[in-house]
Amino acid sequence: MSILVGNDTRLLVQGITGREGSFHATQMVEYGTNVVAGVTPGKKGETVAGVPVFDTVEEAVRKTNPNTSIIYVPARFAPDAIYEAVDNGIELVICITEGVPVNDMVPVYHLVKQKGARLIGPNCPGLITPGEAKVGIMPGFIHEPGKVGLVSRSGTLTYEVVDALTKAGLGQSTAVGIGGDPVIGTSFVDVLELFQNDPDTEAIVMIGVIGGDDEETAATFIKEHVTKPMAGFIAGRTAPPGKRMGHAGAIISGGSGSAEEKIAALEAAGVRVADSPSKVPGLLRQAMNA
Amino acid sequence: MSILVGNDTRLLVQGITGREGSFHATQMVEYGTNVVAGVTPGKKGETVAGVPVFDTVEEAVRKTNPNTSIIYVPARFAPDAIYEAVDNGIELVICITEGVPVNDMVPVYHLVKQKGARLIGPNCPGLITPGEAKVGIMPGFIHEPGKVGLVSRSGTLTYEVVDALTKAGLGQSTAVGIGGDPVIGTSFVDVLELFQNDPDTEAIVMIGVIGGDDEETAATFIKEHVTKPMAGFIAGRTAPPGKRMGHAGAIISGGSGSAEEKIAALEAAGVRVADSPSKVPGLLRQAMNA
Amino acid sequence: MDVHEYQAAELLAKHGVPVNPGRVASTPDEAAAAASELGGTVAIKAQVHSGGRGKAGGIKLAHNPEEAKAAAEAILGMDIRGHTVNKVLVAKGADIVREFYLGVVLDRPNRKVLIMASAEGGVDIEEVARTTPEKIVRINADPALGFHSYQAKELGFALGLRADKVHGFAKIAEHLYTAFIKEDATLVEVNPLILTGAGEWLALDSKMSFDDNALYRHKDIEGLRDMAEENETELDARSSGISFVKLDGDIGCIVNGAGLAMATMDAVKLSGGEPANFLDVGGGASASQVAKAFSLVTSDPNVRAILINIFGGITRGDVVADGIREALSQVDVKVPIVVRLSGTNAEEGKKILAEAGLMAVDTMDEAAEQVVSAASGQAA
Amino acid sequence: MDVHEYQAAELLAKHGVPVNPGRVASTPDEAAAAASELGGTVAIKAQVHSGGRGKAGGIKLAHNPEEAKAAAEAILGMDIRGHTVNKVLVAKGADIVREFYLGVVLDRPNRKVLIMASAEGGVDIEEVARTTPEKIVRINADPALGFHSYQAKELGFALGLRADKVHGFAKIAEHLYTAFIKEDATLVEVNPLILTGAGEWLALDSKMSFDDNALYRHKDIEGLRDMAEENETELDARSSGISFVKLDGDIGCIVNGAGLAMATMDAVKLSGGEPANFLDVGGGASASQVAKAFSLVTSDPNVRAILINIFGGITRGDVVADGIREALSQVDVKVPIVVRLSGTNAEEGKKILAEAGLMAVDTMDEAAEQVVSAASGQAA
Repeated sequence: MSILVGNDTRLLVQGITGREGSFHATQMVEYGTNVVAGVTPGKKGETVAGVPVFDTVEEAVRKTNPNTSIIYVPARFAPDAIYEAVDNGIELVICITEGVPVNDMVPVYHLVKQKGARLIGPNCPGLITPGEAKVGIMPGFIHEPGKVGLVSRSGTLTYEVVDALTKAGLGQSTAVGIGGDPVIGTSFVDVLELFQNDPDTEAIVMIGVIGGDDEETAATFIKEHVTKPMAGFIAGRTAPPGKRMGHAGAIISGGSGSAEEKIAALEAAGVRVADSPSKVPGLLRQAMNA
Repeated sequence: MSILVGNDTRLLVQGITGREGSFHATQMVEYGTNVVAGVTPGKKGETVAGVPVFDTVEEAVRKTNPNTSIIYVPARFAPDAIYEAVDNGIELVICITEGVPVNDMVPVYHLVKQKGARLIGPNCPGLITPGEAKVGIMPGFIHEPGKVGLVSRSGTLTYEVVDALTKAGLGQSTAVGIGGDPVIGTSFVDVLELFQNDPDTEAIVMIGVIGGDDEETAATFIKEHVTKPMAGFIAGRTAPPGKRMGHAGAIISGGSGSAEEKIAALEAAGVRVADSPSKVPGLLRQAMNA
Repeated sequence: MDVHEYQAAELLAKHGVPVNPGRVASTPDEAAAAASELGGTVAIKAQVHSGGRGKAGGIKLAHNPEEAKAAAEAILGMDIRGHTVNKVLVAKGADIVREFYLGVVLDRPNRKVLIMASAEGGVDIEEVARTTPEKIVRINADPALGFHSYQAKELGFALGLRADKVHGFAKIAEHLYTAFIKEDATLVEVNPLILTGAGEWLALDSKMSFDDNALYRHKDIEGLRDMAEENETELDARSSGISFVKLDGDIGCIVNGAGLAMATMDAVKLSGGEPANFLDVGGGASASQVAKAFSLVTSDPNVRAILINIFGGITRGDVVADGIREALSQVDVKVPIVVRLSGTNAEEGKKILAEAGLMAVDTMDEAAEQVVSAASGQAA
Repeated sequence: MDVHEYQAAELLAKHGVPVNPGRVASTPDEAAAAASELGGTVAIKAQVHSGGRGKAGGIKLAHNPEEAKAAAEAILGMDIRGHTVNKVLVAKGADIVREFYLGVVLDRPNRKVLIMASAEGGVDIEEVARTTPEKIVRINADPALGFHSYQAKELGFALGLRADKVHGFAKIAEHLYTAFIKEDATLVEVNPLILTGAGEWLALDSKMSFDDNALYRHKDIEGLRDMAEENETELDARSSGISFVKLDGDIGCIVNGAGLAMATMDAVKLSGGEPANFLDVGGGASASQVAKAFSLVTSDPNVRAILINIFGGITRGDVVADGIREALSQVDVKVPIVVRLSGTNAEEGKKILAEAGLMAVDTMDEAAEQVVSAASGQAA
């Protein structure tokens, strides 16, 4: 077991013939992910890495029955692609695309909820259940199957921590990059709840960045609902207030959303917060042995 | 028992200080309906027929806990009033207002469903459970408590049939006017299902008019799900095609929606269809004794 | 409310739909001038609020200004299903390679807006719907979020369009949907939507109808109303809040409520008569309203008797009776009147009517029989 | 993207918000002319992308053109929180009876648009939010259907407005919401929104910020960008797809990924150094991208050492190493460079770097320590 993706995943790739889409579709197929179809309007009949391409999600769903979709289309088409996926009954949609206007995501977020589907992202690296399914853009080889669930708002920082975990002998059940935008489909709390309920996840790592208050909300949830050992890291302690640090979400404004506040909240909830990504595995082991 | 309204109804009147609203609020109070509050922005502190008036539905709900709302505001404000009611948790909303633009009603209809609420109307006379609650504009005195459920797309025609039923000694469990517009919140099928499941309703009368295919849809439902004896009437056998007969819904176009088709469909479903409103009670008695 | 083809085309062009260039002409000379301005072959098309123009000879091709003038001469003044042609559209001839149908309507059963398309364009779409419904592709717009781009593309692919044609088609479908919503239309239709020899999309014939209830927020569309196409009496009635539809019989009907008014017409027919009109006085039924109703009904020379059918609900019977009495003092009614009064304060109402020399009956069936007798010259 | 007060006011006026009349002036003489044109008392307001203008002396009243000139002289050229004042808004004096706050923002926790209002207007709203949050009324717009009229009225009643003032207030709230959505704003704020002695609503100070990701569909707003307010280096970086923020330290950072870039800055600090910048080269990290990053970092004279931290994911380590090597042949870098390379093809990358005379280390902590040492003059 694991969460969200695994051997049962039947993946659809939206935007599969684009530069990003075709590259990552190939990578995912090579990793062993069960990629059943791709969609690019007008490219029906082509194949990418052996995967058949369709004009519409409707046809792809009818012919190949995917349960998960990953989106690599340009930002201005991404909301439409998400609507297309969930309107056609896809239960789990991962939107890799970055640069999607925030106001576009507001109705998308609520429609996805209303349909009973789940969206991860946008502007995220995707997620991976090592050894079963890679649904994203992360380098697969740094991951090892194991018992640590990882959830992160950052991309490369996640790889950094995963790499450290793997090197420390701590494999992962599932690693989820939820994305750094102000409006994302799946929050820390959503993933923490899944890990808490997943029998194959024994410990949890959470990686946050400055801006917003998702980490604080997560801390409240952890205090009340998470019993598994946890370690974490928050990036951006040295970031100056009011400036956007790459992520649209990573702005500290009005004294809220600072790394200090997030770290304090998480520590108060029993999470061991490292001052460097390299120290996460050690703190997690401490928590697991405590 | 009965359906939708009765002794448990706690009624809010939206637009209570208007000419229509105040007149009908008074009528409803006199009938014995439990009218708990009214709303007209800016008229807080006033009373109508002893009913306290509030500025917003939010405040009226907080202070008087209504479960049903009836709307008498002008057409251009009616959709907003429906949103205000359902957003504030009202479960049953009756919109009397006529002349609401159809395209406005499309999102309203779906939001109401989504919220798990029920809308009756717009452009309807409302509904009544004789002896318990009158929630509408019908003349109360023509009704008698009894066992006949009545559902109708027309206003005065309903009174005509109710009057005939009462004079024939057939009292009513509940009489529901669903309204004649192209997009209405509650259809024949919805009400028929409620009557079929209502232990206090022993027979059902359905009154249709030309236009649309709600009667045909109802006939299909009746065939499959309604076991109680039924009689009906369809107005507009002499109406020429393509002309709007008062009701926005009453246009026959492209050969569909004619009275003949509706009558044939209902008769095929076992409904005894009268050629005059006055003959409905006789046919209903036949059906009840069959 | 309906508008003419050329008006619909102008509105759709504003929303980004590529429409065929054309000029409106009210005289044969104007048509000739338009044909010469546009150059080449043109189509001369009757502008009337009616279908079946082609079959009725209301559309003709002309290869030069002289032919255009002749065609316009033939079409102007023509009667098409009861509509007189006062204007023609002179439209540039198009190089038609394929014809499609594209329309936006309300999908009543689903309470959603429906976008429909068919590769069988240029013909009667209702005929296609009846005989080969599988040739029509239907997609519902999301009721809250609208018509998504992916749905417009889906429509194009479902028609079997080549990928390089789908984008242009989808854009037009999106524009039609936007026009439907923004203009509060009840129908937006392009038939045919064509692909030209140059591979371009072109809306060759546009149709729009509008929701009367929403015209208050579209003064510009209200301004497109062609008074020549409207029944003057019906417009006059509407301005008084009365719904009136002229029919061919001889029994004038004055009723409160649309459903009851239709039932009354049915009752007249059942009694062997023919209703002269549909008339719903609406909720109020004040004296002035009833007087107006009398004048509307009696303006029809065919009317030989009048049936007033009022079910007093909120409208009290005595008030209606007062209204009838007063109205009769204002309007000179020369034909027999049968009144049926029931419901609230019916007895009081009947007393007032009796004082005014009118007898009122209790039931609709009785009233219908009496009025039919009266119309055929027998005692009321 | 931020715009000036006067630009925000112009945009809001287009959406129907009643804004205070004003003129923009770049010189004291222009300010005097504007004051004389407007007549009476005027406010001279610094136009800078910064809060706290009032406290900094950036807003002055003037009772005649001479005073306006003097005020503009004092304000133009002023430095407000690091922003130089190049323009002033000369605004007509208003007869303030009551001051309100009205704003539209994204409510992140609820993923909805939030409309906020307070009867405590004219002051720092974040201060009100901290100290007396109950004085701010908050209503979420429906995510699909928008901000309903009833909600706007609810807001007005919740502020305790008299019924005759609610309608006007509600209209303005609806207009602000519409502006927020239609212009893809991230913030729309009027503070204060005033009631004048004549009982009229007037937006006295307007503020708007926009979503950079949505500017592609708002060329007009992109055109409002005040280049004088932008950090040239940051703009330059953005045009290459690089996120760059100038900081005060002496350790230049080049990193792939925003989160990792922040973590790298934190590591530098933890090792006793001070980062000179935040820099995310993005996903590609091609030679030209890396070269651009080098030139951005080295353009800062404070930089005494550079830390390159790349976690090879999709970006392969050998490609990045090639990029660094090529970049170094194009850009003359005079300070020590510490490279940390990990992940995909890290070993191959290190080999390439070694050939180019650069040593790469394995961990971020190690790299941070080395670069801090290098910057303080010790061996890298």
